[in-house]
Amino acid sequence: MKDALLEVRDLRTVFETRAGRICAVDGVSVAVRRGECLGIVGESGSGKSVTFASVMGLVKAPGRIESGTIVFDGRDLRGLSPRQMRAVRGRDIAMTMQDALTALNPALSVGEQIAEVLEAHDETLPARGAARRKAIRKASIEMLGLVGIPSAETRLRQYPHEFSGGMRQRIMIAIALACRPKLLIADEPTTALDVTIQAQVLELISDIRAKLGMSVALITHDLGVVAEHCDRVMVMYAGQVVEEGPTTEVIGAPKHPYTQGLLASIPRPALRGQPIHPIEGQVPDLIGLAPQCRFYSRCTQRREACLAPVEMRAAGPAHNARCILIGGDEE
Amino acid sequence: MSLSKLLERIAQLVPVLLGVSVIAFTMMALTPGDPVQIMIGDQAITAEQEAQLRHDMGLDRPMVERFFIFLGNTTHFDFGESFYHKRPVADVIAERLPATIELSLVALVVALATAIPLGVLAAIKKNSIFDRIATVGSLLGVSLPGFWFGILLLMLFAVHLHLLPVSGRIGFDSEVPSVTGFLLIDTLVAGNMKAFGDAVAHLILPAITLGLPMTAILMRVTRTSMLEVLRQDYVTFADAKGLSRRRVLFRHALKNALIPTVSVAAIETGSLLGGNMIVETVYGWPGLGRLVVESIFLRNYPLVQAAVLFYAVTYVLLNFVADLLYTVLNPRVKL
Amino acid sequence: MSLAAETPAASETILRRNLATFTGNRLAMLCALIVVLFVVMAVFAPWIAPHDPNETDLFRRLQPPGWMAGGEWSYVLGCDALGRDILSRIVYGARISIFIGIVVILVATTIGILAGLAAGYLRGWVDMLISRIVDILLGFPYLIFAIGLMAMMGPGLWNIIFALAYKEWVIPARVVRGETLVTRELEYVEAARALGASRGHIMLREILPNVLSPVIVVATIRMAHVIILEASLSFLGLGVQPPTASWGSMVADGRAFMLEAWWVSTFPGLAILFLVLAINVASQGLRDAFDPRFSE
Amino acid sequence: MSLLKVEGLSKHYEGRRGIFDRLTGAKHTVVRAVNEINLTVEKGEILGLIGESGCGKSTLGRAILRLHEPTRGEVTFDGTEVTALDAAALKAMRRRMQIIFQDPYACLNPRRTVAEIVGLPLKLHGLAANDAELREKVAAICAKVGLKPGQIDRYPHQFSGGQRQRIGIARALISHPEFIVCDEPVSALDVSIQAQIIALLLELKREMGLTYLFISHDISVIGYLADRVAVMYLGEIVEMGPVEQILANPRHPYTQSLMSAVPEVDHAGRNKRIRLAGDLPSPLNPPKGCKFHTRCPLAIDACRSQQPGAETVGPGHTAACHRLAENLSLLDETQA
Amino acid sequence: TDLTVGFTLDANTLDPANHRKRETETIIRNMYDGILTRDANMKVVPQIAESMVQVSPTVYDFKIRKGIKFHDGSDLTADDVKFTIDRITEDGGMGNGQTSPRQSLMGPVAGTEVIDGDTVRITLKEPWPILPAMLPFEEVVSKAWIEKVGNEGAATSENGTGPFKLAEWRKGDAIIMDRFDEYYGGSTEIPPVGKACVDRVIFKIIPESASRVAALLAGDVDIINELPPFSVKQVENNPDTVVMKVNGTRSFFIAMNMQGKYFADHRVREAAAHAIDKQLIIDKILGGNAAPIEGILSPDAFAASTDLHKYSYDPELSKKLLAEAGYPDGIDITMDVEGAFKDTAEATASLLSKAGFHTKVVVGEGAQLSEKWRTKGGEKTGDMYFTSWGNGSLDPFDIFTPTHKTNDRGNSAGYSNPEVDKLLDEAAVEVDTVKRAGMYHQAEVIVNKDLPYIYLWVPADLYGVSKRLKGWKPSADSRINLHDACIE
Ligand SMILES: Nc1ncnc2c1ncn2[C@@H]1O[C@H](COP(=O)(O)OP(=O)(O)OP(=O)(O)O)[C@@H](O)[C@H]1O
Ligand SMILES: Nc1ncnc2c1ncn2[C@@H]1O[C@H](COP(=O)(O)OP(=O)(O)OP(=O)(O)O)[C@@H](O)[C@H]1O
Ligand SMILES: [Mg+2]
Ligand SMILES: [Mg+2]
Repeated sequence: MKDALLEVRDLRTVFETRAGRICAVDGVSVAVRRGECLGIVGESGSGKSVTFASVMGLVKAPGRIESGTIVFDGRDLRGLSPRQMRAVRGRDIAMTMQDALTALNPALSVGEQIAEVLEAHDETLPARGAARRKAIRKASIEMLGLVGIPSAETRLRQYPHEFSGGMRQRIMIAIALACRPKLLIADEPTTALDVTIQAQVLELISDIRAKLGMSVALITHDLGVVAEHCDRVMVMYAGQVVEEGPTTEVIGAPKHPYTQGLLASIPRPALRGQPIHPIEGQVPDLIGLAPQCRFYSRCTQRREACLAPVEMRAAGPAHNARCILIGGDEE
Repeated sequence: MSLSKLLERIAQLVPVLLGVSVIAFTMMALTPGDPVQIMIGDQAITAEQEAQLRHDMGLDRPMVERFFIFLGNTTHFDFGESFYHKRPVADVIAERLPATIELSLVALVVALATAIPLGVLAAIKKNSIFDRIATVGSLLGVSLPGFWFGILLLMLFAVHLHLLPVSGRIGFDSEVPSVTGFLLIDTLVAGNMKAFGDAVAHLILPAITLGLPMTAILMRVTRTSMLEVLRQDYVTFADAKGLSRRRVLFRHALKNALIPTVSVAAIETGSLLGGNMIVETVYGWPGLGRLVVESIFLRNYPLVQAAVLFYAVTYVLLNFVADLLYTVLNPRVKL
Repeated sequence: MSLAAETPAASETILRRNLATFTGNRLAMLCALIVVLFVVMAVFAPWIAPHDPNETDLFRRLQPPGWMAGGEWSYVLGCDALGRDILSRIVYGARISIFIGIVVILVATTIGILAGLAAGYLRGWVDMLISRIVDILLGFPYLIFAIGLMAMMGPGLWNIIFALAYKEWVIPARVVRGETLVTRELEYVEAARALGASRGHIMLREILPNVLSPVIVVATIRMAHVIILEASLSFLGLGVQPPTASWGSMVADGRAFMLEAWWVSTFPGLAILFLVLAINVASQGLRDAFDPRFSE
Repeated sequence: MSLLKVEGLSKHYEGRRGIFDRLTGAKHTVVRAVNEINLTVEKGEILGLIGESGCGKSTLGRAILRLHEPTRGEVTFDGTEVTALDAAALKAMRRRMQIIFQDPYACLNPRRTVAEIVGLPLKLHGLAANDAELREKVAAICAKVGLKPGQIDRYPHQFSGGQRQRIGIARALISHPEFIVCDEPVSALDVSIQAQIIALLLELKREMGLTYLFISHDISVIGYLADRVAVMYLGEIVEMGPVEQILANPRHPYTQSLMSAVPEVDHAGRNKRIRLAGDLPSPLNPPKGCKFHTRCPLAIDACRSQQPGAETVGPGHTAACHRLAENLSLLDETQA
Repeated sequence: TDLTVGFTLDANTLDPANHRKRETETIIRNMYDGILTRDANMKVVPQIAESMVQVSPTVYDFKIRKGIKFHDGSDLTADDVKFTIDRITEDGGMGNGQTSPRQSLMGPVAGTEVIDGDTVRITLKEPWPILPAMLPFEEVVSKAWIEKVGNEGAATSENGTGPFKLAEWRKGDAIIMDRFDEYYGGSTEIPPVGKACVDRVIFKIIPESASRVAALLAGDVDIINELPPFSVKQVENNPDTVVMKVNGTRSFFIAMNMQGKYFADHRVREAAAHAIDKQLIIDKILGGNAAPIEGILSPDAFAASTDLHKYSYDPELSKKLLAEAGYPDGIDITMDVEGAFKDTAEATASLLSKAGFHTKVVVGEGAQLSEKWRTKGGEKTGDMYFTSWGNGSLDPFDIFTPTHKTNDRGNSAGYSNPEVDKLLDEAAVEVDTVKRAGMYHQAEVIVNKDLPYIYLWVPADLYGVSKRLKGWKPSADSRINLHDACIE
C-alpha cells in the first residue's frame, strides 16, 4: 500500500507457556494509512493487543515475535536495536492503554509523567537548565489544555488518583500525544468508561487526529464505536484477521460469517420482541489449533472444505475476508 | 496528615501500651521466684532484714496496688528503680539503648542496602543464575540459626583469622567523648578516624549476624513485589513512552515496589530490636536485649516492665514511620 | 441449547493442579523429600540411632568425629561433653524440633484462622477486640515474651509449645483477617448470603477454603521460624529438659567447646540449618504453586 | 397488586469516624448511594435499571434483597414487607428472591464444584431429601441453562466466562424464585457470548414465569429486553416509564444525553450528539438541588436550589425535572 | 600500660553499700579499700585500719591509718569509717528510709563510735566471732562526698581510697580505671606496698565463656575469670597464656529430700552416696580442678575436718543397700539443677542411674529452685537437688549453719538433728577458736554419718592469664585485686 504509514506483514507472535504454545497472533497483516483511523474489533483474546504490542516492540517474555515484517514510515522496526526502538516509541508511535487507572503510575505526579516523555524525546527543547524545565512545563500545560483539562498548572502537581476516570484517560492521551506521534495506538480507550464519558473521549481523539493529522489504530470490541469513528475496520478472530475493509462496507455488508454473527448478536431496541441470534459456542483455545478455519466450530455455514487452511480473499476493491464462501469458488 | 489523624494514631497507642503493661506486669508477677531471695543468695539475713529489703523494693504491697502504682508512675515516665542497680530503671535502660539502637540500625541499613539492589537485580534477571543464587542465598539467610552462625563467624574472623575484634563496641585505645551514645557518630564528631574504624570493626560481625535474616527476607519481598510491579500496566506504558530502561526500572517500578519492602522492614526492625539478645550475648554487645533477659532471670520487675514498654512504643513508632514512608511512596495513601 | 466447544481441562481439582505445579518444581520436591526424611528419622529414631542418645560415657568425652584422629567410626559425628553419641542425639533431637514445629504451627494456625475469620468477617467489636490483642502481642518482642512465659511456667516441652503458640497465632490471624476482608466482599460470598446461608456457613465453608492457601504457605514458613525459635530458647537455657536432646540445646551446650571440640555444636547447628532450609525451600515451592500472587 | 413495591428506599454508607473526629464533632462522611427510591415491579415484567457507573444501581438491587441493610424505606414483596422480616423469615424469603451477578469470575467460589455451588440453595433450604435427589435436581437445572451433565463435578476455573455465568444463573434458579435481580449479568462478557446469555434469560423468563429487575449500563440491552425502564442518576431515579416511551421520547435531559451518547452501528454517520461536560459528581458531596444541574445544559437557577419531584409526563411515564413543562429537547438546545 | 580483664559480669552499681553481688564487689574493690582485707592466702589483714583489737566478745576497736586520701583529694578520717559502717548497719542507714542490702552481712552490729579521734569502735549486740572475716567485704566511703552526691551519685561515680580511680564506665561494656597516684600503698602486710603498677586497668565485660577464652587467646585481654575447665588445655597450649588456679570456696553437694518418700531412709541415702564416682567426674569434666569433700566445708575453711569417713564409689553396694531398703529394682527419681551445672549434674545422674537410681535431671531456674528447695521448714517436694553453697568468708558459720541447722534458709535436705543444731548455735558465738573448731568438727562427724547430702567437691577457681602479666595471683574469694599486677 503506497500511502501506508504502518505496514505489518504476516506477523506471528507466540507465547511459550507451561500449558503449551499459544499462537496469539497468527499471520496477521495490517496496514494503517496516513491520517486514517483504523478500527480493530474482535472478541477478548483474539490477539488485538498482542498485534500492536508487537508493533511497539513490547511483547514481553514468554512471548516473542516469531516472524513477519513491521515497516513503519519506511523503517523496518524489527531490525532496530532496543535503543533505537525506544526512540521510536513515544515519539513516532504512541500508545494508550485500556485502563488508565492502572496505566498511570500511581506514585508519580501527572506532571512528571508528562514531562518525562518530553524529556526523553523532544529535541526542540533547550539543552539544559531552567530554560529546559520551563519549556517542558509550558509544553505539559499545553498538552493538558489540548485534552480539555482545566487549570492545568495546579493539576500537574496532582497524582492520578486525584482525577476521575475520564480525566485519567485524557491525561494518558495527553502523554501519548506529547511528542506529536505519527501513529496513535489506542487500545480500548473507552471500555472502562461510562457512555457519556466514552463519547467525550472518542470525540477528543477524533478532534486531535484531525488537528494533528496523525493516524489512529483504535482497538475496541464495540462495533458501534467503530461504526461512528473509524474509516476502515479490521475484524480479528482467534489470532487471525477474518475481515477487513471500509467501515461502511464491513458493517453494512459483512462477508465473513463471524462478522455477520457478531452484528446479528448485538441486542438493539429495534429488534425488541424478536429473538436475537447469538453465535453459539465460544472462542477456541489458542493452544494446538488445527490448520482449518478457526470459526469452523461455531459457523452455521460450515462445510467440508473449511477443514483446510483458509486464506484471505478479496470481497471488494478494498474489502477482504477469510472465508471460502467468498468469490463463488466454493466447492 | 491531619491533626486529628495524628491524635488518633497516638490514641491507638494507649490500648496497646496498656495491654503490654498488663501482660508484662502479670507475667512477671506470676513468675515464681523472689527478687529478694535472688539478691541475697546464700548469704545470711534475718527475717526483719528481709522484710526491710522487700519493703524497700516495694514488694510488700499487694499485687493490685503494685500494678496501679506502676501504671500511675508510668504515666509520668517514672518506671521505678532497678532492684539491682539501685538507680532509676529509665537511666539504666537509657545507658544500654544506644548500643542496641546503633546495632539494630546498622543491621537495618546494611540489610536494606544489600537487599534492595539484590532483590531488584534478581527480579530483572528472573530465572537467571544470579536469581537462583540470590534465591538460595536468601533462603539460607533465613534458615541460619543466629546463635550458631554468630559463633561460627566469631571463631573464624576473630579467633582464627584475627581480622576483627571478639567482643564489645570499641577498643580502649580510642576514647571518645560521649555525645550521642552512638559510637559511629561520636567518633566522627570527635574527628577520630581511627576510633571510627575501630567502632566499625566491632560492628561488622554483630551487624551481619543480626541483619542476615532480615536481608534475606527483604530481598525476597523486594524481588516479589518488583516482579509484581513489572507486570503492571504502568510499567508497560512507561516502556511504551520510550523511556530509558533505568528510568522505567528505578523511577517507575522501584518506587512502587518498595511499598511492601517498607512495611516488612518496619515489622522486621521491631524484631531486630527485640530479638537481638542472642547476638548481644554471643558478641558481648552491651545492649538492652541482654540486660532484659538477665533481668527476667533476676526477677528485676521494674526493668523488665519498662523495657517491654519501650519495645512496644518502638514497635508502634516504627510502624508509624513506615506509614509516613508510605505516603511518600504512595500518594494514594493519606494518613 | 448446546455448547459446541468444550473446555480443555479434564476433571481436575485446583488442589491437584497446584500439587502438579509443586511436584514439577524439582528443587522444592527435593527439599520436601528432605523434610520427609527428617520426619521419618524422627519417627523411627530408635531404629536409626546407632546408640542410646542419653548413654553417657565420660571416657568418650568430646571424642572427635570418626574421620579425625582419636575418633571412632561407630561414633561417626563424635561425642559431646558427657560422651554421648552426637549422631544419635541429632536423630532423637529431630523429634523435639519437628514435634514442636508441627504442634505449635497446628495450634497457632487453628487459633489464628478462627480469630482471623471472626475479625475479618464479623467486623465491629469482634474485629476491634481481636485486632487490639494482635497489636498488643505484636508490640511484645517475640523472644522476650517467650522467655517471660517460660520463666513463668517453668521448663518443659508443653510449656515451650504454649510459650511459642501464644504469640505465633497472631501471624496466621493477621493473614486470615486480611484475606477475609478481601474475600468477604467478593460476589460469591454475597451470593451465599443471598441464598440464605448463615454466618457460620459463610465463614467456614465459603471463605475459609479460599484463604487457606496463603495460610498454608505462611504456616510452613513460620514452622521453619518456630524451629529456630525453639532452638533459641534452648540456647538461652529454657528449652526441653535434659537428657532429652534438642538441637538448640545441643548447640548451646556445645558452644562452650567451640574452640576445642567444634563438632559438638556444629553438627546440630547444621541439622537445624538443613531442616529449616528444606522447609523454607519447600514452602517457597508451595507458595509458587498455591498462591500465584506470590509467584512469578 | 405489584409483585414488588419499593417505597422511599435509601441506602447510605457511613464512613468510619475516628475518636477524635467524634470529639471534634467532625461530620460523618456519608455516601448517599441510594436515595428515596420509589418503584414497583409487576409480576412477569422486566424492569430495566440504567445509569452511569457508581450511580447506585447495584446498591439498590442489593438493598431490595436486604443483602445490604437499607437505611430507610420499605420493600414489599408479594404482600410481605421484606424490610420487616426477622432472620428466619428472611431466609425463607430468599428462596423467592434471587440475584445474578456481574462478574462471572468473582461470583463463584473457586473451591467448590459446580454441583456444590448450584446445590447450595437446596442444602440451605432443605429442598432435597438426599444427595441423589440433590444431584438430580442440580443436573436438571444445569441442563436447562445449557451445561452438560458431565460438567457438574468440575470447578469454576475450568469454565469460560459465559459458562460461568450460566452456573450463576442455575444457582439463582434452582430454588424456583419468582423474582430475580440481574446485576449487569452480561456487561463482562464478549458480544457473542452476551447475546447467548440474554437469549437464555429471556427463554427462562418465559418458561418459568420470572420477574426481573435488570440492571445494565447498556441502553441497547435494556432497550431490547426491558418492558419498563428506570433511569438512575446519583442515587435517584430521574425518569421511569415504558421502554418505548423512554426510547422514543426521553423527557429528562440526562436520559436524553445518555441516549445520544451510545455509539450505535445503525447510526453510523450520525452527526447530532449531546456532549455532556464533566463527570458524575461524587455521591459523598452530591450537588444541592437537582443532582444533574452541574452537567445539565438546561439548568436554571431553580435547579441549583430545589430538588424536582417526579411528575407524570405520559401513561406510566414519570420524570423529575424543573423544565419538563417547557418540553425542551436537549438536542435542539445544544445544536442550536 | 594497660591491663585488661575479661570479666563475666558488669557491676550493678559502684556504691559499695548498695549491692549484693560478688562481681560488683570485685570491680569496686579496685577503687575502694576496706577496713580490713585478705591476702592471697585468705588471711584477714588490716588495710585502712592500722590495727584491730578485740576488746571484748562484742567490742572491736580499729585504729585508722593516717595519710590516706580519697580520690577527690580529701583525707580519710575515722568519721568516714564510722559513716561507712553506719550506712550499712543502721536501719534506714542509706537515707530516705532505705536500708543497705548489705546490712545482713554485718551481723549483729549494735553501733559504731569514734573514740579518741582515730579509733573506730564497733559494738555487737551479741558475740559474733566472724566479724573480722566479714569486714573485708565492705569498703570505706567518704562521708562528705556521699552527702554531696547522694546515693544516685555514688551509684555511677566513685570516690574511694583504692589503687585505681574510675575513668569511664561504659555500662554493660567495660569499666576503665586509671591509677591513683596518691595511693597510700595498701595493706602493709601485703607487699609490695605502693602505687599500682599499671597505668590503667579495664574490666571488659564478656559474659560468654567461649568469647572470653577467645579474647584471651586473641590477646585482647590479660586476665579472664571463670575459665571453663575444658578450656584449660587450650589456654596452656597457647604460647602466650597460662592457667592460674586457686582453691575455690563454693561447695557442691546433692541435697536428698529427707521428708520425701525415698530419702527418709538412711540406707537409700547411703546407697546414693556410694553410687557416685566423684573422682571420675572431677577428672573428666572438671579437668581435675576440684577437691572432693566428705562434709560441707571446703578443705581451706576454718575447722574443716580431714578425717571424715569416705563413701567410696561402689555401685554394687548401692544396689544392695537399695534392695535392703525395699527397692530391688531401683527407684525413679528426679534431680533438680540449675542450668549452669547441667553437665556435671547429668554426669552424676547417669552414675546414679547405673546404680539403680533412675534419675531424671530437671533443669530449673535458680529463682524457682530456691523457692522449691529452700523452704525454711516449709513443705518440700522433689527428690534430689544438685546445688552448691558459697563461702567467701571460709568460716563454717556462713555455710554449715544455713545448710544443716533445722529449718534454716539453706537446709534443702530438710535435715534436722537437735544435736547438730545445738553445736552450730554454740559455735556461732564461741569466741575461743580452738573450742569452736572442735564443735564444728563434732558436727561434721555427725552429719557425715547422717548423710543429708552427698558432698561432692569444691572446684578450683580458674583464671586464664597472659604471660605478660606479672605479680598477680588469683584469690580464693574470687576477687581480682590488680594493685600488684604488672604488665611487661
Ligand atoms: N503474557 C502472556 N502469556 C501468555 N499468553 C498471552 C500473554 N499475553 C497474551 N497472551 C495470549 O494472547 C492471546 C491474545 O491476547 P490479546 O491481549 O492480544 O487479546 P485482545 O484481543 O487484546 O483481548 P482483550 O479484548 O481481552 O484485550 C490471548 O488469548 C492470550 O492467551
Ligand atoms: N460498601 C460500600 N461502602 C461505601 N460505599 C459504597 C459501598 N458500596 C458502594 N458504595 C458507593 O455507593 C455508590 C453506588 O455504588 P453502586 O455499586 O451501587 O453503583 P453502580 O451503579 O452499581 O455502579 P457500577 O455500574 O460501577 O456497578 C458508589 O459511589 C460507591 O462508591
Ligand atoms: Mg487487549
Ligand atoms: Mg454495580
